[in-house]
Amino acid sequence: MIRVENLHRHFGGFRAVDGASLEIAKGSITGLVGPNGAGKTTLFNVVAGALAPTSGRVLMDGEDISGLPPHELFHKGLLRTFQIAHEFSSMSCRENLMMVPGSQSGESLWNAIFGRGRIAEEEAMLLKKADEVLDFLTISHLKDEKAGNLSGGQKKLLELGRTMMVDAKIVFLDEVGAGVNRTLLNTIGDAILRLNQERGYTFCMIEHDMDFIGRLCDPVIVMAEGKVLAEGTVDEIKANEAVIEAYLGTGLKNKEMIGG
Amino acid sequence: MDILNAFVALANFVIVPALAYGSQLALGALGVTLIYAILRFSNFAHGDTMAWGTMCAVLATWGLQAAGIGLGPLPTALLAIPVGIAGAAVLVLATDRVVYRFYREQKAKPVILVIVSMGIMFVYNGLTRFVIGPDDQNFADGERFLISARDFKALTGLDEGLAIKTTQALTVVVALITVALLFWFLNRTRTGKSMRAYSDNEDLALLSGINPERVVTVTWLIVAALATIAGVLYGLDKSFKPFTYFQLLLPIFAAAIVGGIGNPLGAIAGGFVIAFSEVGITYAWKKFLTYFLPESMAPDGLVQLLSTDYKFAVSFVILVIVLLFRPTGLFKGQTI
Amino acid sequence: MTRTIGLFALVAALILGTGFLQSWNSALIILNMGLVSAIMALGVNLQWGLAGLFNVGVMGFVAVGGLAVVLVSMAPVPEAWDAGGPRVIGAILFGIGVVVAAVLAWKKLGKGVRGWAVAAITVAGFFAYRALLDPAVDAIEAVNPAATGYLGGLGLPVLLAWPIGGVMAAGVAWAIGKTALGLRSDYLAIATLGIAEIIIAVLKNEDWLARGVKNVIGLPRPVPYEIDLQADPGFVETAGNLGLDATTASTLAVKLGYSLLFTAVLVVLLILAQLALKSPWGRMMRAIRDNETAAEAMGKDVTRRHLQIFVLGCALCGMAGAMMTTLDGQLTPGTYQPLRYTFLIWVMVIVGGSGNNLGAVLGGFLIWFLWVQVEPMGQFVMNLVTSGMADGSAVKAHLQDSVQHMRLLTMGVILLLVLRFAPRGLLPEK
Amino acid sequence: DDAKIGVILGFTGPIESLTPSMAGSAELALAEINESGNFLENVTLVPVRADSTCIDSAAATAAAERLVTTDGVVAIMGADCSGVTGAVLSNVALPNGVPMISPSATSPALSAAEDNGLFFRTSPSDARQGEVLAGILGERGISSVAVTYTNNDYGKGFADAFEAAFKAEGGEITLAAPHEDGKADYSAEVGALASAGGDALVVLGYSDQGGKGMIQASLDTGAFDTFALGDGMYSDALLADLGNDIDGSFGSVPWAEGEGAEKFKAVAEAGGVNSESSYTRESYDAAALIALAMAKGGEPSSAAVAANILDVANAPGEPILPGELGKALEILKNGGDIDYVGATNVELIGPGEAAGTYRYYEIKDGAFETVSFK
Amino acid sequence: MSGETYGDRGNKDRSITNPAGMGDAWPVKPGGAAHAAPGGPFLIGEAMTGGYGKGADILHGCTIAVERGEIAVIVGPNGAGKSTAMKAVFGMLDLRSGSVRLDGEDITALSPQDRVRRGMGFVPQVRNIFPSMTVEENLEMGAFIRKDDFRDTMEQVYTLFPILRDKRRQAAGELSGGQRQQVAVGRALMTRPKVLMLDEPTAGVSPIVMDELFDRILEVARTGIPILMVEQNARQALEIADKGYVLVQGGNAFTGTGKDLLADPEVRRSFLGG
Ligand SMILES: Nc1ncnc2c1ncn2[C@@H]1O[C@H](COP(=O)(O)OP(=O)(O)OP(=O)(O)O)[C@@H](O)[C@H]1O
Ligand SMILES: Nc1ncnc2c1ncn2[C@@H]1O[C@H](COP(=O)(O)OP(=O)(O)OP(=O)(O)O)[C@@H](O)[C@H]1O
Ligand SMILES: [Mg+2]
Ligand SMILES: [Mg+2]
Repeated sequence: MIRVENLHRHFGGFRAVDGASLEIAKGSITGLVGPNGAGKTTLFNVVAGALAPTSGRVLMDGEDISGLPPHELFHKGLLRTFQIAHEFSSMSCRENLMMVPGSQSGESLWNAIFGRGRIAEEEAMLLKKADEVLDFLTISHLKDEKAGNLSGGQKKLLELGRTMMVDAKIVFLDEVGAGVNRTLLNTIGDAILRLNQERGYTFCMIEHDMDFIGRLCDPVIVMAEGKVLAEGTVDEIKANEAVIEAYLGTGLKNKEMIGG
Repeated sequence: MDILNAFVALANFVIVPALAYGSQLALGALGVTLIYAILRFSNFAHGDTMAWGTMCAVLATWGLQAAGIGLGPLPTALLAIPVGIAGAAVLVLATDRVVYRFYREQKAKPVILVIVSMGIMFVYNGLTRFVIGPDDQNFADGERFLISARDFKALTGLDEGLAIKTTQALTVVVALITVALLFWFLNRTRTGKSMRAYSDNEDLALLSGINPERVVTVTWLIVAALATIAGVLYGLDKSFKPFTYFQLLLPIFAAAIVGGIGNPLGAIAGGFVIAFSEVGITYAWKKFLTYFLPESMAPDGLVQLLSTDYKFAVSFVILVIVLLFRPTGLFKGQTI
Repeated sequence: MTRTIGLFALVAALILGTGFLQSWNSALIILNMGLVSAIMALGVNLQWGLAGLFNVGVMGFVAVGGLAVVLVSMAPVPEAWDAGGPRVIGAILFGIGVVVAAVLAWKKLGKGVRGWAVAAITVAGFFAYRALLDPAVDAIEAVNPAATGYLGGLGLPVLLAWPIGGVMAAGVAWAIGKTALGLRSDYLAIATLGIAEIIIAVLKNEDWLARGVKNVIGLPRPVPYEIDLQADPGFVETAGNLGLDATTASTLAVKLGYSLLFTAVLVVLLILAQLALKSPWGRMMRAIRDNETAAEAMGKDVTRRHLQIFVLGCALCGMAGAMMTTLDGQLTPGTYQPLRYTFLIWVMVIVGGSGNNLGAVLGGFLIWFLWVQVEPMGQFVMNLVTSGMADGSAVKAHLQDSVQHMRLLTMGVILLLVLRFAPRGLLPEK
Repeated sequence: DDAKIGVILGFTGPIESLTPSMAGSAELALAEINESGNFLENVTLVPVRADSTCIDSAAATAAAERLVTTDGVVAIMGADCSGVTGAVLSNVALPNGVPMISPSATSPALSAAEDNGLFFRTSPSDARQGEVLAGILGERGISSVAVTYTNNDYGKGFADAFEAAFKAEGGEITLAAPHEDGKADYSAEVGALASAGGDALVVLGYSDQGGKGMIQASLDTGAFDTFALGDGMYSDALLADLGNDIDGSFGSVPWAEGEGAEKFKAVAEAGGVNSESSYTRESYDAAALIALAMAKGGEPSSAAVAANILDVANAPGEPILPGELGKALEILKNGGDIDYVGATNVELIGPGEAAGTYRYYEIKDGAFETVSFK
Repeated sequence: MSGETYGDRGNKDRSITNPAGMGDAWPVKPGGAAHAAPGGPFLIGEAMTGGYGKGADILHGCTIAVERGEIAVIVGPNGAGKSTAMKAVFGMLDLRSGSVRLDGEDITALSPQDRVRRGMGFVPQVRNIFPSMTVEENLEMGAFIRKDDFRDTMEQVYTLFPILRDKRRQAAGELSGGQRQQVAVGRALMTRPKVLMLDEPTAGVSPIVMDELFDRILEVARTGIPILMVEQNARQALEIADKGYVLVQGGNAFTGTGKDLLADPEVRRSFLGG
């Protein structure tokens, strides 16, 4: 589905992504883990068009998409969420969802003023869909709430909901779990699994919570210092010496101190 | 000899004036940049703050002159600067108490402060004129020239003269000292560092025991000092007239931004960029080339890239070009 | 809603009050410029309230609209055209060609050479352009400089100048937007500030275009002249029947004519703006304003949309500029000052309530009313203050002398008060 | 009864420093009339000030509209800058039939403006002065000059006229560069002018504005030491500030050949107005003319002013100087004829503008010294 | 919401405004004084009610406390008001009712600066470093209120977090997420606090750094400094906690020892993810 070939992205002299190559299979939920500063988010940004690659290529279904702006990638079915939630804070949750579909005829200024009839039809359909999605995410009671007033986890749900408004092919999730309550995270995990199974979405997700990764992802790719360090199933990764040393660690050293 | 003449002419008409003008802009831009970095908005009232501070200094200068106190060859106004600074400080601190603090406490977004500063600009505008009137005021005294064009010619025997005014030299020297002091203050002193901390992260500054109101007060004091120094030096070099100070605002903003707004070094660099582009691009090279080239190749026309009508336009075009290539200004990166 | 109606009623009352207390002519003149200001504020509000674009170059676009009036409605000057018209047109076309060539070179050529290539093209092109243009300009400006000295206009009806003013401003905005909206850290504000100055510099110094600082006066009107009305027996009779003398009736009639025209334009624009705001297009624009990065990731072409709304807003300013110049009856480039034509419009938008079209319109009326009326207000306050003082005291004399400066001061104080008590503006966005 | 006279000048804005003295002079004249006791029976002239802003046509129009329709002024002394003057004329004065006399709008274009006989000015159109100044240069044998003018209709129109006249005499203009008033720095202009060269710098600007800045910068850099000055540059403040540095410079200024100017100076000083500020003389004359025309017409009405201005301003009749307004009123009362000379040797020609006699002066030992009258 | 009242319109124009580093705390107005209130835990925020600015209340009578030498952990769903409660204890929020007591004194009316002077240290959840200042300057800022020589404290911090010594001249904003958290904790330690408050110190850090941080926190706690901590990695956190609070919608839902909470099936299901 997505193929990243020898990708580089440098900031000044610093090589945030330093020759990473990886592949995301269609229909998979691929995990992307690695130490802080490994270049995961940067890699996402390059693939999703927010940053231009310094060198290297990104292919989507065999087509070179490197350097395309995000809005064009969206129309190709590539969606992403953000490490820090990017809601449209002064708009209601419903509006947050309804604005998502591209090529709405009402987005042309001409139609907006002179084509009110057709727009009304489209809007009715969008509204229905948005309400369905809100239901699915268990936040339908918040549909008229301004998105800026949601709690952190709810914002993340909303982000996920946006990907459901259109038929995405592949969704990139950047740390949906960080700072999210574990119970809520389980709900999000369920949603991801359902999207994957029922709608055939492909996912690629960055995450530090190995339990969460373990529940959802296969395969898992480990990055370190801008390169791919290892790749495999969760269990393979957990057993990989290099990964343990760079990323997983061996647990608390001061265990004996617990309890005073 | 001719080559010397050529360069003296260039120095006289481009380099020296642009250096002085650049320093004046730089001093103004320093104030704008400081407010931008620490209080987070572009202060449209800065030109009028300069006018107010200068006005206080002018009044004090007259008093000193009347009392017969002077500095010999240096302008008496230098002695009056502290009075001007005090006057400006009182004004800006009072404004802060009455106006800005309210918005700070309400967590108003910076853009509201921008519009508020426009309101303040109107008020200062009226206040200054109310006290001293709208007229041109002359308060310069002391030795006008370090070296005049005539003396220079006599001294060197060249055809071209080079004039350096006391105020020009003073402006450049003061600007450099001021920026060095400011740099030292911000990077080395505890208060300076607390100001940078506040600019970096307001809430964390609070958590470190830094009193934000104190930071704000110190900022306004420095801004009042910078505005007054800039205003007095400008007024000595040219003349004091409230309306001109308002007009100065535009090139000052341009200087602050082209240098990288929020960065004191940028303010200095920006001032010189704007000044040199205004003076340099529209310079008619005829005289220079006539000296420089053999007689047969002497130019007929003025060899002027653009007429001086467009000098201000040129500086803005340069600004946009700089920003196209260096999106955060010449000195990018950290503010302050 | 009641707040909206209440505040508009207040403005209406202020204007009517002017009519009763001062004169109906004054009231109408405030109304007319209020209408024009409202359109400018509407344009700025589109950009700022809807898209978060900080355009500080309103003055430039207003001036371009004013230029359109001259170019459209003044009679052509045949001698000037003979002297150098075609050559000027040719030079301008050549200039545009040079810019296009430079842009193309930048886009097409490789990294190493393109900087030099563009520099070479622009420098050579610039000198060639000047060589083409200058003689023609000299020739044109030499044609009776005191009265003409310019090419004149097309001699078309002046009403045509309004839409054309909008289109011209839009064209300029497009060129600026293409450059400035591409700046990475978003330096639109300073770029527009500068471009506005450049536009004014061109208007002031290119005499062949619109007489520069020598001004073009006596622009045609879309309404009759007062003296013609005064000379028209039918009109005088009608006025008499209404109990008015011919002079007053004619001045009122003319101003009413403008009011009707301006109101028609404002109403149409306001309806269009409201329709657009309350559509998926408006929703998309608000989303872009709230969070560009996310909107971009949701498939919205942020740069293009920014350009679109920037051009639209500027077009409104241009149209308003054309209307204003028509109302003034003259184009005076020297009078364009940022304080009046940029900052004051901003004050209108913020005080009215950014993001709310009705708010911007309200702000336009209210601030314009204040801008005109703070002068008598300041005088009134000063008289009040000084009334207790002894005649001939130095303080009193000084205060009386300063009365004119109370105007700006009063304006500033009112602005600060409004922002203090209605910080999101009088009619905030919902 | 009060008869109100509008005084509409740019009290705020770019020429805010000139306008207080201008208004003061005009009000002096009105006060003189009122005090004389010879004016129309029971009529007191009351000045009403309004702000033209100099630059904002719309605001100026609104202010003028208020003067005319609310305050009911019968005539307007103003406006000042040519732009707003044109706007006030066509939008307010003309429709309402209110005459206006501008003391300072000198743009030649205003001569051609539609005015229905309502617009007058006490300052001559710059077209005339251009010729005068060119003539002076010719007299002095200066054949190559650089020109700088304030970038407005006054400066530009003046420069155009001067250039045409000077070239016609065979002179060479190396460069004509405008300067903007109230701007921060003039090094660029001076640099360009110096490079262009010339025996003198012709400065057509304002003495307390860019004009002074240009001279100052030229002196400082040694670019020029002789200046030919237009009327806007004539002021004591210039002498006070630049002292002996501009000795040998010279210029022209609209002036009465007789004691008019001296008289005005005395009157102004007694009244506490700075007589040397630009356009104070013209302002005084403008206000005086309005009052005298009213007296001549016998009623405080717009029509009376409009109809009689040319009559009182021009010969035949008894010449009237500043300070002699009472005398003039008396003559008029007795059915006599007057020829108002005033501070600027008023002579209204053509469509009602000053013909302008000019004083050719030279600066010697830090003082203006008359060379001749033109 | 309060932030909306004075909101800009999504403007990002850097030539006009500078949003970087803007705070969103609503600190207690300076000027209040502390008074004695003996007894009770070392630090307690009791029955706190309040919200941001003029906005609705976020906290509804919430109580959190920590004793000398203990680690107290606060867990709860997103938006429950955990961070808000921490800020309230630190005086960065105007309380409508309730009180905060430290070491036998009622400090409710004190400004945050004064609380720092009384020995409270706080590491916020987000924006907890000075990004453009170097690591060393960050630490110096931590010692801003100290008049004595703080070099040995800095030495201790460097010993605790050795990586910071290597990066001392680097701007803190250039560090990776985990390193930033270490700077943040180090800065708080520089005040030599009598009590340390940490808001989600491990969010977004890799497992290895998380373990490292927990280790350090244990070490600090065992030097006698009480620690009040918010955590979403609740199971690990509760394991090392002496006391646990579950906050829901601004109020206390469950309170107990760390072990109690871990053992409570209701708590596990609703808040710890089963
Ligand atoms: N705009 C930038 N300028 C300079 N350096 C950057 C920039 N963005 C990222 N970096 C650096 O690139 C490196 C990789 O950053 P990135 O955000 O991709 O890490 P990450 O793997 O997502 O880490 P984390 O797990 O903490 O989110 C970091 O060291 C960071 O400091
Ligand atoms: N600066 C602020 N201004 C106004 N409201 C705020 C502010 N910060 C947070 N809130 C609101 O307060 C409520 C509680 O937020 P808080 O940050 O305390 O939650 P939390 O329990 O820390 O959640 P999380 O686990 O996501 O960090 C939320 O509804 C949030 O929207
Ligand atoms: Mg990341
Ligand atoms: Mg939190």
